[in-house]
Amino acid sequence: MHISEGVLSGPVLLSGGALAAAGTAIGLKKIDYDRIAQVGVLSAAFFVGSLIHVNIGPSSVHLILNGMVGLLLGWGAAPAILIALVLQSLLFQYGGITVLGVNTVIMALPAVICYYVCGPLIRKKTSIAAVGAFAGGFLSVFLSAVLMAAALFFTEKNFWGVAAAVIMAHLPVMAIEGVISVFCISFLKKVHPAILPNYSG
Amino acid sequence: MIQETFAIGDSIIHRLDPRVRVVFATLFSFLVALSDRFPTLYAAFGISVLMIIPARLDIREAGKRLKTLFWFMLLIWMVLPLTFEGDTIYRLGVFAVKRQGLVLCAQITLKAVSILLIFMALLSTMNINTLGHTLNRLSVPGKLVHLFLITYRYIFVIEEEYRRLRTAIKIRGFKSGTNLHSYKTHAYLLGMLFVRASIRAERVHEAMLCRGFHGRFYSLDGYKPSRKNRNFSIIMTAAIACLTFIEYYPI
Amino acid sequence: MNKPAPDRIPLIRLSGVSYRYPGADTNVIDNLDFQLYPGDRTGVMAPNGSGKTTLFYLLMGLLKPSDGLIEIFGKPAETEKDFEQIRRRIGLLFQDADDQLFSPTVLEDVAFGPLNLGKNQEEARDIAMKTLNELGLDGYENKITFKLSGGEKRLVSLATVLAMEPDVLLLDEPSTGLDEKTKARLVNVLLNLDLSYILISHETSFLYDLTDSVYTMRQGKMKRAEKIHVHPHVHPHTSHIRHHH
Amino acid sequence: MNKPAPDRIPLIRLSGVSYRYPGADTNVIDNLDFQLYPGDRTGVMAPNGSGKTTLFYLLMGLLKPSDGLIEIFGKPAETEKDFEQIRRRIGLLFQDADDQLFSPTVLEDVAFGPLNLGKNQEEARDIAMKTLNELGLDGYENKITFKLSGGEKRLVSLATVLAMEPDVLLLDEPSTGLDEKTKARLVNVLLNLDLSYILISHETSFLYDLTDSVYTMRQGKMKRAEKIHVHPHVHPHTSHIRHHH
Repeated sequence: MHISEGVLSGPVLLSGGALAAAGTAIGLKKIDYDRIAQVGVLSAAFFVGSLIHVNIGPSSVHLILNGMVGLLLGWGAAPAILIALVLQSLLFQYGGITVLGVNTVIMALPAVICYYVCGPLIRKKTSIAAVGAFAGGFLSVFLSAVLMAAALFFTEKNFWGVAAAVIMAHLPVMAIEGVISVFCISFLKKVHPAILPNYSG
Repeated sequence: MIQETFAIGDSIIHRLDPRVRVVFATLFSFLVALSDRFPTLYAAFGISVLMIIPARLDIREAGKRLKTLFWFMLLIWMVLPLTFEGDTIYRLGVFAVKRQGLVLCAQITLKAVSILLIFMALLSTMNINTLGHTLNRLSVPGKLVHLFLITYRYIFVIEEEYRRLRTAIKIRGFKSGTNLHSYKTHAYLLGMLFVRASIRAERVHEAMLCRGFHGRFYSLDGYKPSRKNRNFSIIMTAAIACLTFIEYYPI
Repeated sequence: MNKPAPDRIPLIRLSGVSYRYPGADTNVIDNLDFQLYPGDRTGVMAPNGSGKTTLFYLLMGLLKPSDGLIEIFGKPAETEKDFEQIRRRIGLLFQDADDQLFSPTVLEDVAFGPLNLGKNQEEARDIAMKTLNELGLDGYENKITFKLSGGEKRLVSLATVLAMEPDVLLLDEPSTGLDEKTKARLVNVLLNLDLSYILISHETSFLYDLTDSVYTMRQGKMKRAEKIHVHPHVHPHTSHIRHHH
Repeated sequence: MNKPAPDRIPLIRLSGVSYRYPGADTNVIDNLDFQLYPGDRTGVMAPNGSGKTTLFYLLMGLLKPSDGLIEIFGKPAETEKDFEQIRRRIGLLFQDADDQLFSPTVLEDVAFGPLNLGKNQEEARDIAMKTLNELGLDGYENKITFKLSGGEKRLVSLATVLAMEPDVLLLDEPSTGLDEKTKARLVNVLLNLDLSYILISHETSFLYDLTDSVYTMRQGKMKRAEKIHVHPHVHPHTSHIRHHH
């Protein structure tokens, strides 16, 4: 999920950039050096995962996965997402330099929120964990859509229609990400629970 | 398959110091993004189109990459002129086309295309690892650069793993559809990728330890300053100065 | 057993099939003719890089031949549609079981194929349990696939393939990395299957134990290995002097 | 060569070393005694799951023994500090080259070790170029790691290890997945090294070509394979009858 170049106003671009820099700095600080390989290789896995297309009806959407990134990497999500966006722009031309900050905030802030809100839930027993995982997938995309709408609205009041459409258009994606994240978290808890931060038992 | 199409080449741009390229691409992009006057935007558009020539980009490939932008542009051209508040310049039944909407669409299009073209010409023409080391020399933290390079390195390994798993589900008769079975299967593939990535990361970390890693990052890149870099810097500085002048001191 | 019989239709027939990877300058499969008849158990001995896995990928429609004709079950196999049907009846066992298994538990992995073939949950589960049972894997259904040993993973992979009740098996180096006990178990399972198969291996004794005829593959061509029989000897030696024949 | 000599200090000495993975109920390494003396080239033949990789991890301090004593270069090796010094002098070649080659380009990967040993950019680059040259990998320095073939990756991994100028090499299944040509090249490189090493492999001929003494490892214990010498023979046969000794 990203905003194109050329759309946003200067103040929005600059505050996005500043927020992203701060988040990335915190994230880097929280990754001590024996976690570098872990965060790096997992970021690569997220990058590949976000290329997966799933069907909805006759069309298909690609996964966003920022909720999963947050649940697995915590604050590390900020640098991980920044890096993924840079790689996307280099390899696929999704956006350039000026929107990098805003797009990082749009994706990473919800990821970190999910880590704090849903992270404790997914460590619980099955049914609560499932609710937490669904919320993680759903909420992260919802919040990203809201942030995206906000960036548009603060640029130009007349964008409110587009902003509302952004949120509406992502509703099915939210549901799918929720479902995917339920199955994915249950998979991880069964197969390799050590991958979840602060997981015990 | 993920490919760095533009990175291979031997144009004048390819041979420039990557630092110079990163700095000017960034300055140019922000200047364009923050400009609103049409003379500035036209000039910037012209400069970015001209930049493609010395970079010797494959035009067809460049066009393909602009296509991701095309659908977005089509959408705003269809929506903004109608939904904007402003002076109606044309009326078609219930639809009123507003001048301010059209102006904004034109601005967005010019900005977006210019920024993406300069990005392709100056940044996509370098290897990603070169970019990593360049950022490091431009004082981006070593930890971030190292993360960036590891991510980049393992994308290809993991994409291979993903493709083999895709093949495995395909030969067992899987067809993706809109149903729980499909979503579950995708989620499991994803989970498998994460688990394997995490376990691989442990081995990578061990391999780093075995080679004496103790938390410091080093870079090997070295570009010597040359006359070409100086000339390019002078040209780009002049271009940026002109654009700034046009934008902020209208005649 | 592998003699062409005019009244029998081969399960698989390759006529002049070639394959070249994009950008490569030689064919990895080169003008290959080959038939597999019902009941055939054919071995292929091939070094790495000889195109053996490519051969299996062509038979499963995962790669399309650059040239030549593939007929499977008596019909030309060309389009993705053709192969969708074929994949229901030919089972491919991957070289690396980790590439084949992706579900959290053994039961889910084995039931995956049957579910895709249109069985309901109940039926798929029954088939999976039955298949595990036949392979001596009772009690494995709730184990975490990822945590199994290499040998167990190989057997579970085989179960995932057999659960689809195929007519033909393609086995790509199934003995790699197995200890002697698991290998013996695998031999036992394969000998008791009532299936035609093509078995690729570089282990001579394994190949000769399990197949009726053996081909060698080199530079994209296959040759019947009628005269040469390579197999390991165990000799007692008292010294450490290297010893060659 | 591998006889204990009272006047020589072993490079590596294990005394009663055991290792048990957390949660497992048996020792994967069980009360193991082992010495490696300067000049020794020791082979270990071991099936998967026999603890061979664990053994190497213990020697590199990546795992800590549950019991017993490890002495390396004549000194007990216990703390992370001890092993930081040891890792400068023992090179481990990983089983999967993709784990070992974590830098985007070959030169950076090979120079990584020397840089961490405190060499400056210039020196590290020179060492890397020299090592690549010695392995016949001239012209590879600017290649992108992930684009290398399996065999090239293995050789570059070896270069990354040799660039640190180790006294001992630990080689974990270095021949896996290599074609005959690359394997021959690897054998040639290893034979010309003036290093002591422990080589784990399941390929008998590879092992006997490269080592002076061979151990087998089973259930966490190592046994000298002095009397048994397994190697393949090629016999001409005229029939297809299976043939066992």
